[in-house]
Amino acid sequence: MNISIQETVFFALAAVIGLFSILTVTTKRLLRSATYLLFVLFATAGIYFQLDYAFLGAVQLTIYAGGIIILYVFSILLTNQQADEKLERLKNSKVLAGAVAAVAGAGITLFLLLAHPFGPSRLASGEVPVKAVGTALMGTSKYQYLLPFEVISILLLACIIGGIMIARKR
Amino acid sequence: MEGLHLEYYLVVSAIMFFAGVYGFITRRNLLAVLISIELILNSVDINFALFNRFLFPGQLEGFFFTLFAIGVSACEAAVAIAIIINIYRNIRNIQVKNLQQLKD
Amino acid sequence: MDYSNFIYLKEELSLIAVIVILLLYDIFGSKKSLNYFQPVACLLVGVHLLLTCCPARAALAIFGDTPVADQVNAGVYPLLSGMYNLYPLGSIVKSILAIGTLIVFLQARNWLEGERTIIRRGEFYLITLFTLLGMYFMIAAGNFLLFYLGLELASIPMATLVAFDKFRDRSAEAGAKYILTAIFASGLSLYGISLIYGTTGTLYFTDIPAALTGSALQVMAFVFFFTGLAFKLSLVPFHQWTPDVYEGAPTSVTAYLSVISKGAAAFVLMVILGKVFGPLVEQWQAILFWVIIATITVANLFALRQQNMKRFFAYSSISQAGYIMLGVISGSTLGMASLVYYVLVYMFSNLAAFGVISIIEHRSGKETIDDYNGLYSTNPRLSVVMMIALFSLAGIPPFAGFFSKFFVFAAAVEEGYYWLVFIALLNTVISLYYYLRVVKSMFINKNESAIAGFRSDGYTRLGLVACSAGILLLGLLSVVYGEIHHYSLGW
Amino acid sequence: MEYTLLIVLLPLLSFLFLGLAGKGLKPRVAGYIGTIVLAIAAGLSYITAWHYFTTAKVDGVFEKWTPLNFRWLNFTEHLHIDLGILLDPIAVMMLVVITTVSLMVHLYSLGYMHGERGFQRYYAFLSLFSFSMLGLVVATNIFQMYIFWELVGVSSYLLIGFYYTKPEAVAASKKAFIVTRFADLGFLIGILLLSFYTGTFSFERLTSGDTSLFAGAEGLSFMGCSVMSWALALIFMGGAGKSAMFPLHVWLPDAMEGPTPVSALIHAATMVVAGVYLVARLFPVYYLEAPDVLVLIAIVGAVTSLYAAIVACVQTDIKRVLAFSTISQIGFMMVGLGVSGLEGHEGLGYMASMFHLFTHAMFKALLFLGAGAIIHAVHSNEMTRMGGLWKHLPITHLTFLVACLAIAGIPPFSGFFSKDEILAATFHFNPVLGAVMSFTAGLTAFYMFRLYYRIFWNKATHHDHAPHEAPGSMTVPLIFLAAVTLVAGFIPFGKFVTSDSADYIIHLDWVVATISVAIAVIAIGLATLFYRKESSIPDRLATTFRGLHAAASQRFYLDEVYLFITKKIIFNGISRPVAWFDHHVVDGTMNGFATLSQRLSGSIRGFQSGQLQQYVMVILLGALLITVLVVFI
Amino acid sequence: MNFLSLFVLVPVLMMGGLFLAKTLKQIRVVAATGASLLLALAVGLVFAYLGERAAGNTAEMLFTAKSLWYAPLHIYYSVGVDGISVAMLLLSAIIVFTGVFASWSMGFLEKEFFLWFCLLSTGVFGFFISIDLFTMFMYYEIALIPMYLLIGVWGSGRKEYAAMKLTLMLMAGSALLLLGILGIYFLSGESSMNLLELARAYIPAETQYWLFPLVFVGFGVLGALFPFHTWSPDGHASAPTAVSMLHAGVLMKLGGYGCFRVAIFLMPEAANELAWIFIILTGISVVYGAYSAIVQTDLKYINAYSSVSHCGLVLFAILMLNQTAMNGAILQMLSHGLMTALFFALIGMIYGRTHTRDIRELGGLMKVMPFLGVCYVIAGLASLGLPGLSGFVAEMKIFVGSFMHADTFHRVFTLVACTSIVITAVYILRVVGKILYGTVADEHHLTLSDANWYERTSTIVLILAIAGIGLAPLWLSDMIDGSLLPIIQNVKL
Repeated sequence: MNISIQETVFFALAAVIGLFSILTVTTKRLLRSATYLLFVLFATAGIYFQLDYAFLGAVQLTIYAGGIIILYVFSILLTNQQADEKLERLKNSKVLAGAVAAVAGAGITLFLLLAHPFGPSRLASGEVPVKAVGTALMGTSKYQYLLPFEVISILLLACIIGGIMIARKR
Repeated sequence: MEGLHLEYYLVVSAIMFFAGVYGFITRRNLLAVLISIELILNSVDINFALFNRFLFPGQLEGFFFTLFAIGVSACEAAVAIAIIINIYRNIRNIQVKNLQQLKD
Repeated sequence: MDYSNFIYLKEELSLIAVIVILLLYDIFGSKKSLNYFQPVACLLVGVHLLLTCCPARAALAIFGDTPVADQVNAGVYPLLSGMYNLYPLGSIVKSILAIGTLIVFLQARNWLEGERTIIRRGEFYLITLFTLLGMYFMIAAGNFLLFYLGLELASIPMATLVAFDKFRDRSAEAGAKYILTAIFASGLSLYGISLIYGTTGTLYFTDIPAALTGSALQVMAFVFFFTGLAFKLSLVPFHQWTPDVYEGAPTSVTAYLSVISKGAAAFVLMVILGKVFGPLVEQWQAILFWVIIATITVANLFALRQQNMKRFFAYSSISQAGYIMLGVISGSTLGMASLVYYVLVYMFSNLAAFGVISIIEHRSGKETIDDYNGLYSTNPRLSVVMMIALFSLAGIPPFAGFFSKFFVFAAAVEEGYYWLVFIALLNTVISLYYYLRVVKSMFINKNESAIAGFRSDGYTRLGLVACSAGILLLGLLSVVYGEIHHYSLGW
Repeated sequence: MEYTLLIVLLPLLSFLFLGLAGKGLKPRVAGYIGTIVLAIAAGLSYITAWHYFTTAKVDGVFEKWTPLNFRWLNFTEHLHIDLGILLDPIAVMMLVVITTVSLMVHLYSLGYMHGERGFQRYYAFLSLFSFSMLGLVVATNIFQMYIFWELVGVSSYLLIGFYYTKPEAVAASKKAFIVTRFADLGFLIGILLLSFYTGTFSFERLTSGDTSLFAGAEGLSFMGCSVMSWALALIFMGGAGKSAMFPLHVWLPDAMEGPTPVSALIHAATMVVAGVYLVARLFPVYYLEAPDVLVLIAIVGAVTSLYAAIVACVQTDIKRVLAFSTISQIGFMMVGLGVSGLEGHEGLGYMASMFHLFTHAMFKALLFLGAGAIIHAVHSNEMTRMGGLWKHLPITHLTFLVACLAIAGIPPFSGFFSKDEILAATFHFNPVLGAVMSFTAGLTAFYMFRLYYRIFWNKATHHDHAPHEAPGSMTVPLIFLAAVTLVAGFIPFGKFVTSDSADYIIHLDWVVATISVAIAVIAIGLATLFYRKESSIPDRLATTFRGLHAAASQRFYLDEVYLFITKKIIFNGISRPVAWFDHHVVDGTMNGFATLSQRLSGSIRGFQSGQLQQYVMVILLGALLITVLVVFI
Repeated sequence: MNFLSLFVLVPVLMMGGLFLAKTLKQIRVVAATGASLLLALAVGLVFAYLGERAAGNTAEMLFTAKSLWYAPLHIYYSVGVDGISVAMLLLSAIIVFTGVFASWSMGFLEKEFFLWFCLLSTGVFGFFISIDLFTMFMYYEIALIPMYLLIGVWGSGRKEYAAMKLTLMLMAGSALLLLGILGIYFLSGESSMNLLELARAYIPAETQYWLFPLVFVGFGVLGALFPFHTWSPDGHASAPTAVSMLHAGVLMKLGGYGCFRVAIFLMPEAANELAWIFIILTGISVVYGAYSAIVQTDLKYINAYSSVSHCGLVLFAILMLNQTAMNGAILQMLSHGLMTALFFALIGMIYGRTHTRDIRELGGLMKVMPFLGVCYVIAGLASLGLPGLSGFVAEMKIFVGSFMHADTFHRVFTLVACTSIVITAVYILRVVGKILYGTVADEHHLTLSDANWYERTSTIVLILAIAGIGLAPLWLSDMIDGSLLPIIQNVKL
């Protein structure tokens, strides 16, 4: 049994993701839930790093961990007078139904995923150069993403306008 | 990374996905529901990156999809939180059970 | 870097221009000048429409006799290396959606000029146009990424529209329900897309079919992906958000949601099913078969006992989606033409109905079917508009709905779906029952305290007249269908 | 001979004119118009008769003339309804009978119906009837006959119901129509069968003796009888309905609710003999194709005539007595036809039957018109309200007596000759049947004289106003008909109307004649004994034969049977359940669908719970379910 | 512009005129003018048609015209008439004409009433001039839907229930029909919606076996085919006079005509093979309707069930698949149309005066309103098949024709159907006896007036038509016969 460093890292990340994913959705305290989510996101970033997608990992850290989680924490604090209010106890039936649905879904998905003969792994290590990322975002030929880039900027604009419209007091 | 198969990662992402699903279905607080959704989206992001890296490293399609998806999920979170906060302002409560005026 | 291709994105570009102008106007316009926001918005959308105008042949004249024009005429012309598809039917659908949006804008006045919403007036038009732009991209997408972004652009801002009356609990609740369900559905859909990517190695529409083997995982991926669009189309069992959201949302938004959003999704679904999932045709036809039956039947059963008009129309629109799917399932040229035509007709009919509901809701605050009792005695014209809309929805000649129904049925029958059409036809009888219920309350039921008569404003009337004209003429003037059919692609 | 068309057409024109413009006319004028038109028609008939009987005989056989025949409606190339005029001895005879009696009735009604509401309508209907009846007798084909048959039925319906405010009259008219309609159903089916196998409606072709026509039906049988027997029996059923044969006679006594002249015209002299005429018309077909049906006809005729005679003995309404007498006499005619052969002397029954038809029309019309005069005088139909009228109504009395003697078969009155021939033919055919008929003849004499005595003699009833003789318009027809009755017996009928259209020399069968006269005289004697003066014998007899008497006065409960069939079986037994079925089962099923949908709709209501998370779960499960179904199935 | 298209155009123009009309008088003028114009057109068409035929034109359809409408599905707007459609058009025109007069004084919402009425007429006329399956179907549905409002708004009694039931059942029928039409279009391999072209095409027999029932039942629902007739009694009973007239008089004929023109004409093999099933059903209709009518107490119900019986006879005869019976069926359509219209008109007039249709509350009306009484008797006599009136001709053709069928089965059912004439007599005379004769049931009725001029107009026109057919049926029957030939030839294969 020869476990490489990569494997150790992976299993550590997998354990963190698995554990905290479940804790995120089961903990009774909302703020903890957000914190656990943060751990999951960190671990996800870790996976990206492990896959040599450092740029992706960085984005994950900044946008998710840095941006979204803060947003969550603020809104949790904003909406709860007692910041750490316990979540209401659930009816067992509800939990059971959710669990069954989730487990069934996971079961089916995993069954199909694992049964599927994915082609041979063509894993090649090597960092994705940021320049290539930049070029791809500004290009119009195949596998270049200028148009989506523009579209997501419009999407962001729209969401900003919409979000402000809803969130502002008037 | 020879010892690590694609499937390992896929299992992780699937667990994350369905943990999110479970959370979505069972959580009582809208924000908690939203947090669960982040898990779902995140697991999808992992999937894209994985497939790209393991199976189709030639092009960066999955990579970019992940990139854009992260942006989109930020948008979604922002708008959803805005709406939730609006609800909070209206009824001082963001429990899911309060969203049952409309039914039948 | 060759950006010349962008010139052909005329629909999107002109719409963006409209958005930008309106945005600037909204930001910098004086308070007084903002009173003209609606006319300006309508005008701009109108100009946009004219510029990109629907009769594809005329539009093609813009291209002159360039190679692009020829290729577009011949079918699909991929731009930006396949990221974006230019094809005449897509342009037609975009124009149809723009027409619908214009009508929604015309009808929105009553509601928007109200005290509480007037300050957010600009946002309504802007966000609506954003979502419209999202649909444009969905329609034109040649790549799942662009498609996904278009889908999100069409649905996330939509949530803010649903929650537009943000101080009204129901609107807020509807908004929350909408966005959460939408995100969940898009999450599922995204998971599906990821698996498609994982099993085919590409996100470009043109490349996928070759790699589709029909393996179990691909089927699951397809189903998950399908869920996202089915959610937008509100097909059973992905429909449950629909009545709640339709009821809660402001009526104009409901109208927009039920028609434009749905129409775009239906068309895109057909395009993707045909273009991308062609090799899985047996699977998706089997899926659609049962989904259609479930959709039409369940929606009709629910619609039977609705009291609230908007909720009622929500169920009605669910079942209409089922009929639209008949065009999809056929997967033929006829089916696609019929689908687009159906969407067009359905748009006019539903917008007419919602226009009436909207104005009545605004003037009297009443929105249950019983409130409509005796409407004809006080507001004959509105009642008549409502009636022809209902008849059109029910598929009664000489209104356009008859023709559109006939064509989708024909499309399905052509492919041998006799039982499916049979069940759908039986369901039309049920649907006729509930449509007639409304007609009955307006024309037959007596009411001492009927909604008082009123005159609606010019814009609303213009909107209603346009809808009525559409309902009356679309069927009789075969040129519309002919044109659509001419550009319809079959697989 | 085209002018014969006028005979038929004139009454029609008169009907249309009176029907449309009658309201504007003075009643008297309307009456005159009707009468004059009929007079012209009668005149034309006499001319026709004279013309026909003098010129139509070729080689000792009367030819059939068809002065007019045009196609009215096509069925197939070969099968079509024609309208036309067929003249042969019986048709011509009928023309004469009908126009004569009708003219008399028209004339008579001028007085009898004077001052009645709807006088114009009355004449219009009379004209309609005359038209229909004339059209019937000159029919060239069986379908034309059916057409006019129906029209006759309707005219009868209208005339019986003339006093439409009287519930009895309305009920009677309805009953008459429906019973005959039921019989006509048989007639129609008979026609369908007959035409199906022969491919023609034409009388000329059917009666030409050409058996190849019936080849199609050869060997086909149903329930032991040949198809042709069925067809002809069904056609006879139609005739039996119209001619009030047992058991389809029930409508006729009730039909007396109509005005008395109408009874004279329709329910005594003309329409009711249409059945006899029908059988006579098709006689060769019956004789050649279905002799068994002829036996049936004879038996039905005998039963009817016996039955009616018995019932007539106990009726107290004078018109009812006459009605049953009519039924009985038509029975005689039927028997005559049933026992007849086709050729030469075999055809005695046929000839006699036609002869009896002729004479009976005259004296029965006379009886009815006389009865009308009596009713006119005492304003009642009941014998109990009469008695001793001979001195008040001398002319009526005498003419009535003549008619009674005629019907009783006393020579030299006309009835004697005709009835005697029938009896002779019957005895020749079957002595038992002959005996029955002779007994019936005796009964006839008995009840007729019972009637006669109770009206004119017996105990006089007190009247507020002394009854007085009817006006001239009424007495002239009486006298005329009495005169005809007196002399008609001496008409050499065999020269004109026979089964084979050849001459038939009448030989009086002295044995039969003597017996029948003797029976008649005895019967009259008994009647004289019982009823000449007030006597207790009838009452004692009635108590002795209580059961029989009661049954007879209730007409052997046949009306009750009919009531049972219509009310209990058809109305309550079929129609109500059918209506119930329609309402609860058929309609209920349709409503059930609606209820079911509503229920279903209600039961799935909870599904739309308003819970966001449930919606999402459904989405997820939906997607999973679809996946599982598609992937694993 | 084709001459025939005027039949559709005139009602449409009438609708325009009505839309502009302001006063009641103008509305009436428009309605009456339009209806008269239609009647004149129809009469003109009869002469034109006979003239063409006399001139030796042997085309299957005359006055044809077609223009492409929906190319992808080969849908043409194509019109043309043969003797049968001419007859039906004449019938429709008469009924529309009389219907206008029968609804002369609706009392409220006249404009709307006539608008719907005209829409209904458009559908009816359009149906009869069409020889394209699609347009035929379209007109068929156009004719159905106005019924809902006409009954719902202007009706009486359980009008809402009745209107809904009627509409839904008929629409369910038309749903089957639509499927059948699409099946015919796609499976004939002809790529045509044109009836004549489809008739020449060969639809595979096994396909016919399931298409035929769809189409036949689809149209049969409107033709009151047992057990799909239950919309008819309630519908007729609740409808206003003119609507009952038009519905029973013309609309139900659409069913018969459709069965005949589409089901039998296009699918002869299935017609031959499957006729027996429907013969049983229609045979039941005939007798069942008649028996049901006996116990009804509402005048309109009686006539509605009578219509079930008579219309059953129409379908029955059509299924006999021989010329005589089919000819009878067409004549029966005409005859039933006219006399039912007359009945409903009269019932409407009686109801308008006495405010009851319950025969137990009526009596002696002959004395009070002799004109209506006489007309009612005539209608009744026509209904029970009195010679000289139209019913007789039709029924005799049917019975003789049906009886000529070679199969014993058919003949036996013919006899069963024949019995209906007796039952008909029973219920007709029952009604006549109860309501017209006898003493006046309600002394208030004594003061009631007889028919006024417009009522007289409509009844007299109808009676003239009934008597006209009854007295001189030959030309009509010949006109129909000529057009039946192609159909018969198709059926005989």
